[in-house]
Amino acid sequence: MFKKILVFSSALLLIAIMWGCGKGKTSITLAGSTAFQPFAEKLADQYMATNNNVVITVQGGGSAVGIQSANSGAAQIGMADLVTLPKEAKDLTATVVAKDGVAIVVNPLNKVTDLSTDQVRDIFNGKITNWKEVGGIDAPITVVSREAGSGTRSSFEQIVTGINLKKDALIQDSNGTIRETVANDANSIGYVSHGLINEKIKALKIDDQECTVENIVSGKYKLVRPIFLLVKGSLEGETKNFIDYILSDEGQKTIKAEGLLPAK
Amino acid sequence: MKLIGEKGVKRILMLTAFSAISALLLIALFILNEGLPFIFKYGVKDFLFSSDWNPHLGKYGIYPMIVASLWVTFGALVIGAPLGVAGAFFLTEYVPKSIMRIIKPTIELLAAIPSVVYGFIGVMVLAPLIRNNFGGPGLSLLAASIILGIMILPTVISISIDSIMAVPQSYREGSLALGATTWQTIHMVTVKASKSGIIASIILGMGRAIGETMAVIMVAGNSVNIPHSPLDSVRTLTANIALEMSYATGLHRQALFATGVVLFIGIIILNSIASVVLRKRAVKK
Amino acid sequence: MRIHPRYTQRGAIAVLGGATLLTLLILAFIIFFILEKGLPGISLSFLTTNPTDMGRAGGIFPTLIGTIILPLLAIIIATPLGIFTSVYLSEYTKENKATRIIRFGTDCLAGIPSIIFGLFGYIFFVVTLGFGWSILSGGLTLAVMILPTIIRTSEEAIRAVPKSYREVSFSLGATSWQTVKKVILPNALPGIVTGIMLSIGRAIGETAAVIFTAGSSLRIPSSVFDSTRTMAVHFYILAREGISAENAYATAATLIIAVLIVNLSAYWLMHRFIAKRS
Amino acid sequence: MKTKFHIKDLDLFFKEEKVLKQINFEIPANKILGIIGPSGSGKTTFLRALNRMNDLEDGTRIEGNILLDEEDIYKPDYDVVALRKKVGMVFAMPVPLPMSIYENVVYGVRLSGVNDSKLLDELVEKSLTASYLWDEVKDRLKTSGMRLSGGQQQRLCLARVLAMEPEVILLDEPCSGLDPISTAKIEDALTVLKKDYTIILVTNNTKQAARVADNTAFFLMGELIEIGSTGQIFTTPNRIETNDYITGRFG
Repeated sequence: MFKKILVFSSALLLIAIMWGCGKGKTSITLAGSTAFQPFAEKLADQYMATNNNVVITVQGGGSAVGIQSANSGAAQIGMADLVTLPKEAKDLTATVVAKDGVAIVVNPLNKVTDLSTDQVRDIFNGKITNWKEVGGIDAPITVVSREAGSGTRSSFEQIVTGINLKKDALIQDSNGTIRETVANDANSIGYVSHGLINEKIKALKIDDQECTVENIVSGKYKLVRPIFLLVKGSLEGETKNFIDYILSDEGQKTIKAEGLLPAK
Repeated sequence: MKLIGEKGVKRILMLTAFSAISALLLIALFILNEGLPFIFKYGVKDFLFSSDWNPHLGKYGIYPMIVASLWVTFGALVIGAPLGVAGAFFLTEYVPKSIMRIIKPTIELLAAIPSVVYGFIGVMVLAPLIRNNFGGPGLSLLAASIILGIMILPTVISISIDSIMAVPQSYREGSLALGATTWQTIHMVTVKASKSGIIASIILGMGRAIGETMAVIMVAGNSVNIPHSPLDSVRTLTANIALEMSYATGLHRQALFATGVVLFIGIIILNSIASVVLRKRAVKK
Repeated sequence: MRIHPRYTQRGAIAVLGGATLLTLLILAFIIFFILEKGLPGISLSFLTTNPTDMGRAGGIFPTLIGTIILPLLAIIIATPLGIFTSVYLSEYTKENKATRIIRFGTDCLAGIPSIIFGLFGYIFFVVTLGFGWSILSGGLTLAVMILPTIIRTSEEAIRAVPKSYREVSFSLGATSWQTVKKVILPNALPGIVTGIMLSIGRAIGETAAVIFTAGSSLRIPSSVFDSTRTMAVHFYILAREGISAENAYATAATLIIAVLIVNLSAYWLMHRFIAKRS
Repeated sequence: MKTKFHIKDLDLFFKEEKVLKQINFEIPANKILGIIGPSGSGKTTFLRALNRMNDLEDGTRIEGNILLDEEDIYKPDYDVVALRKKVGMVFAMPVPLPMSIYENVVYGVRLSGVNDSKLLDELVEKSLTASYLWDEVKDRLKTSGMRLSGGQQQRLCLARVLAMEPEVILLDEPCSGLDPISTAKIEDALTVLKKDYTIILVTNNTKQAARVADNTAFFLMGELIEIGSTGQIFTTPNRIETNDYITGRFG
């Protein structure tokens, strides 16, 4: 019995290792930002449909992994949604391929529909703690923020300025979980990628500007963050071709259709 | 196996044991190597006992997270261990074997549900329940303890069931024959005979509770706060590592690994306490 | 004060039964929750087609492959290692400081968060050994991650085999290995299988360690050096980036149905094996 | 008469405690030696020293020699596995392994690499017949050995030893848990078997020793008090302790 299992498993292992080996195609690996990963996958599929000599693989892992793996060569292209790149990225050529609007969101049951930048700052700093102070019902405000270092949070803090997040703010580490948290708590406020707004959450007008694609493109809506692709050394070969494709009209159209904003 | 001979078998077994253990050792070294230098550079006292965690200002104090980790683990064990062990005894001693054979794999199924799924259930069901009934933000120490308590159930139940089943039937018969009720048999005979396995199940469950990240991140709220009530939002050591690792570079990243070192040492201390306490109680009995 | 045994018996049944009922209710709720949200999204085409449109549409075929192949590789590596280690520790060495330290160390490693295993795997297998994000890196990382559970449960199971069986076997002229093979392992089988099932569960449900090592490519892998995405990772990405809750839960529901089938059939096989032996 | 075992100056320690003290005697072949003595007198420990089962207990150590056919079984490169095949053992509690009756009987033989099913079949019948069990189980050899009654289980354990065709059979209080009928069957089997085997029987039941043993040894507190023919020990013991024990005054 045990001998059989042993033989069986070693055979399986062998087959697994033998099973296919490389096919002489150029291979590009992207890794990093989980926020951009699905978009990169879609772009890669489109690109491969017309360029069948290239195989593009997309991995997640977060922006830090994007920078590390572009540096170590584990990936040819790193993806990062940071506002300012850290010094680890100094040898990398950075290209902004898309932008993302950051929407400040509340529960749909909330009466409040717009806030000023100052009010947002005071709420996140803990100076305003009740919705009635900004025209809502008498209920304590639950602040939900992203984790330290996150691209969305950095851009939020950079644009609202003067943020010193209050200690008991809830922290979530992805767009999806922030959306769930806000959707399930009538008194909460948070911020997410504007592409994620749906019927479960309500985006607020900030300084009377609505978070719409038009307003973001025209520059009226200020909460915007860039998405970088990072390449070690200079852009060349298939890597350059792929990034060029993303920046082309067709690529940018896909980005816009899926809820991000074009780079230019 | 005849070809290899008894000595050869022993050597092969020793080799596998050695390689398994060195793989585990490698992990331990990896964590220490990445994290220890930071702790000494930043200062042990500041790192462990300061409450100020503000990576972009270069402040790395993890005291609130140490407190939170202890509370969350404790809470998970208080919820999960009694439920699990009681369930294991009930299923083995009172429920027909044929039914248990279906229940057990189903319980083990729960070990395979991704922790993210538990996290979403926590956010969507448990947190509103807590918020509406007890107040607070909902995402809290209590929510994390409950979710973790549930997550360790499969480990505790399954391994306990096995060790209870391994108690020879003759022990039970001996006790029952002396006029003991099933319950008296359980707490005077079966518990004692299956203790080592039950302890192992709780320790492995505790390991899972301490080590769990994704679900905790989603339901604990993650504010860097020393909790004053079970309804406060907290951040555990594991949550801290996984929460910020995806954007962390440089010193920040090292600080997260240093958090891992503290966690590792914490686990060693908790396990030592557990084994000492349990051994002492065993001797008394 | 002494309470009559009849009442303690009733009390015990009430408390133990209540605890069991509560446990089962919680478990049933979780399964129901996932199935209720996920079942409507499952169809034959969902299982057999590739995801399209970032996972918002299409199926989960590549993640089915990944979910099978990755935990399988991990189990194939970790099971013999784990069982042999526990056999060595319990049958071939005397109980001493070294075995106690090893047991203690294994217990401690069971508590290390999976993200650390993931980062270790990333630096060691993906970058240093140059395996890249691949099934191989992921399988090895998961194997190391589940090793403590397998070692510990196997050891418990082996220790629970009555000492008299060993004595009888030795007295009949068996060598240590023959005793292990013919008497100890078959009798420890149920416990060992529990450990393996829990480990398979952990490997299937793992996300952090998998994303860092096996990656999350959506293409069907053609060798162990290719990256793959498991259903758990797929759920993780769909749900956390808020792409498609519907497909996320359909994935989770598929996952638990698949695991249920695996668990039940593994136990069925095990009981058949035991029944055949005795 | 041929000597099977020769025990010379045997001391046995468990950790720091001296369990057996200066044992010296010879065990003749093809006879039944009964070993009697109160609980804790070291008789089981002595028995387990003869096939080195004590090796399995941590902290056991011996001084002196035990010679089997004039060869020291404790010399460093001695093949313990071969020793245990030559010196079979039946334990106090019947322990059938959790497998079929058939597999229980052939367990030891299979370990030696015998797999010819015809040979095994013959062996099973022969061994079970010799242990007076064949008629009771011949129709259900494939059922679990654990389903047998206690007395049947113990005879199965005896058959299991016989199947290996050892030279010596050690029995450690084999009838302690059995009814008189099963006991009688085992005793009958033993008297027949001594033609071919050297049998050493540890028993708490002095009457059993008187019934079946050719020679009887009396152990007390780790020492061999007296050894002689069964008739002599039970009628005219030389030592007062022996007399007290067999007449039931202590122990």
